[in-house]
Amino acid sequence: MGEQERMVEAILFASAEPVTVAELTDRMPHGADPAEALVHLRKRYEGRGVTLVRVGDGWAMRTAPDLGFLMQKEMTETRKLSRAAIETLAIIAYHQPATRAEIEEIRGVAVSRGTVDQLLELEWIRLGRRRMTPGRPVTFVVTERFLDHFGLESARDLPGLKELRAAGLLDNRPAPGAALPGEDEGEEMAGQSELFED
Amino acid sequence: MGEQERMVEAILFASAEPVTVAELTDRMPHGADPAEALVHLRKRYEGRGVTLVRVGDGWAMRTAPDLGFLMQKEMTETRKLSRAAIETLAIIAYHQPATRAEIEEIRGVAVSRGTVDQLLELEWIRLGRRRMTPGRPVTFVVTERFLDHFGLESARDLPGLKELRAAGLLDNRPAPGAALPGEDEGEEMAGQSELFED
Amino acid sequence: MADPTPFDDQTPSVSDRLAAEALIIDVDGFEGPLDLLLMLSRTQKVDLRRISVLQLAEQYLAFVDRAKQLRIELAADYLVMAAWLAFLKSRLLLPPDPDEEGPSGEELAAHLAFQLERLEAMRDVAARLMARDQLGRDFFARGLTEDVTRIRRVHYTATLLDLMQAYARIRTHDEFRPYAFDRQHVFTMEQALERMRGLIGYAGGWTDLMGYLPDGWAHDPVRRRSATAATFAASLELAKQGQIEIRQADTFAAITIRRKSSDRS
Repeated sequence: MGEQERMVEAILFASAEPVTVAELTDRMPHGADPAEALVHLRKRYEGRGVTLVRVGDGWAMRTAPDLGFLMQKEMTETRKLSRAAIETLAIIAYHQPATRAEIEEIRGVAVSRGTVDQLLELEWIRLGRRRMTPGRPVTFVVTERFLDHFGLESARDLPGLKELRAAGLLDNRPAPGAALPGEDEGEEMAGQSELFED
Repeated sequence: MGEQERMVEAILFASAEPVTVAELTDRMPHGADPAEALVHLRKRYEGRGVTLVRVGDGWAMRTAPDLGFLMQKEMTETRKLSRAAIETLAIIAYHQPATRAEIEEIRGVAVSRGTVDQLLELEWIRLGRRRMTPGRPVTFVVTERFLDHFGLESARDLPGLKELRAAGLLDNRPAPGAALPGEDEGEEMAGQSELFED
Repeated sequence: MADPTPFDDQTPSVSDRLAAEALIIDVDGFEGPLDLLLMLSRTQKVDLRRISVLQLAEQYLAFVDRAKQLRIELAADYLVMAAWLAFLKSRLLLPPDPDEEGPSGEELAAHLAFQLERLEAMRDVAARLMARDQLGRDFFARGLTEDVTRIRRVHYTATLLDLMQAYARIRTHDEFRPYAFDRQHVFTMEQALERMRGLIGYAGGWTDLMGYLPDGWAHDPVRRRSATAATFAASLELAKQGQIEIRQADTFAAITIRRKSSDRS
């Protein structure tokens, strides 16, 4: 086993959070190539009790999911998410960046502040860039912690994403008549929320 | 890799504390033999970035001792020397050996203990001989390290006032009507000190 | 809820009625009108793309009617949706009016079907997401983490130029700056204060302020102006500090000062 592979192994092993290649390079001696070591290491841990997984830009060691039953003791009690929170999370993940108005349009109901706060608190979502439309609404995007929690390499790996996209269900389809050609998005959103909110 | 070895690996990885064989037996499916799995696992991790070690009655995974340096992150911060420090240093360099009272007289303000300590710590100044005057005050002189840092062969190489002026560093108000061309330097200097030192 | 009054033109079976009541009791469980519509659409048991929006609108309106009969208060947004669906229904039933602007009933219906399909799709993927293996439930991170110790080292720097500039600054006893204006004929208030503090003790009674001008500053008009201003400003400062008293008999008369007697301070 190469020295660099040992180093990467030790660093990833010691950390509960994913570590990026840049961070690895930073911590390893000058001239090290953690990317290559990661490839070897990943192979080495295939099929083991602990595996090397990719999370967004980072890498992390995680126990194999099929052994979860052994970990009663380590299980962390997670607050049960409300249906509203789960749906809001899914909408943000699949439509990101998503504004509150977009979430409300899809669910057909107002999003309560608590729901968004809960997701922010879990650090599963965070604020993205503001949308360049009138009112410059904030957008929400999912975080690396979200990816880590659900064992996703990237948001592109969300289950069913491709099918949804192919079916046009991720399109931002304006309500007919709500937006006349040339009208901007902000007004369009307003038109839609009129429909379902009062 | 045996199923039992995988299980032991996952449990030890996820556990915050060393785990005893009895505990492993408890947590693993009925009839498992963790002791044997531990032997295999220990061998597998030999020479790796992580090792299986015995801690008291239990077993734990630890990063290899020789890789401890990876768990430290050295951060070097480059900071400019404070104005007080650089001025104090300049006075010592130009007037050495200089007592604290002399430094204060030239700067016109008290020299804080921290400033002198910082310069001593940097090893840019050191204590010289005591001045043979009442109170026998200590004096400060610049060090080899100081000369090294500033690329000087000796403190005598420091540019004099004349050169500072030539370099535009002592750009002192050619007062309209005051300094007539041809006035001799000595007088001019005297004039200056009258004007600017009080 | 006692009378088995028929709510539609046909008498519902007992099971229908129970189902309807269950639906109504459940109203709190709905996440808004769109959610309710989605639930109602399931009874049609068809692909959402082929759903009959007209039929759905009727189901929804019937639901709202039943809720009214059972005196269940519906949130306003359910009523807004009912009004909109009634409008949609009329558009779908009546032949299109060529003069009327705006989207056709079909377009509106298609969009509603799209919204329902999208909501269902999001429900579906949300469920799939939650069914995934989750960190801390199915797979786990390292239990005993080793923190990275951060060793902070501060490296101080200064260049020879810094050193020389610092020295030049001190030698000129002022902030080193490439540009400096002439201050040769300026007597500062600080200088005046210094001077007056020293002299005020010796002056007994009222003394002319002009007597405090420093030697050599009383004749040259430029110097005199600066020194006078500084001395006057300094006297105000001293008066403010309660050390002296100032007096001027008349406009443009001489200003006189004297030390404030200590028993009054």
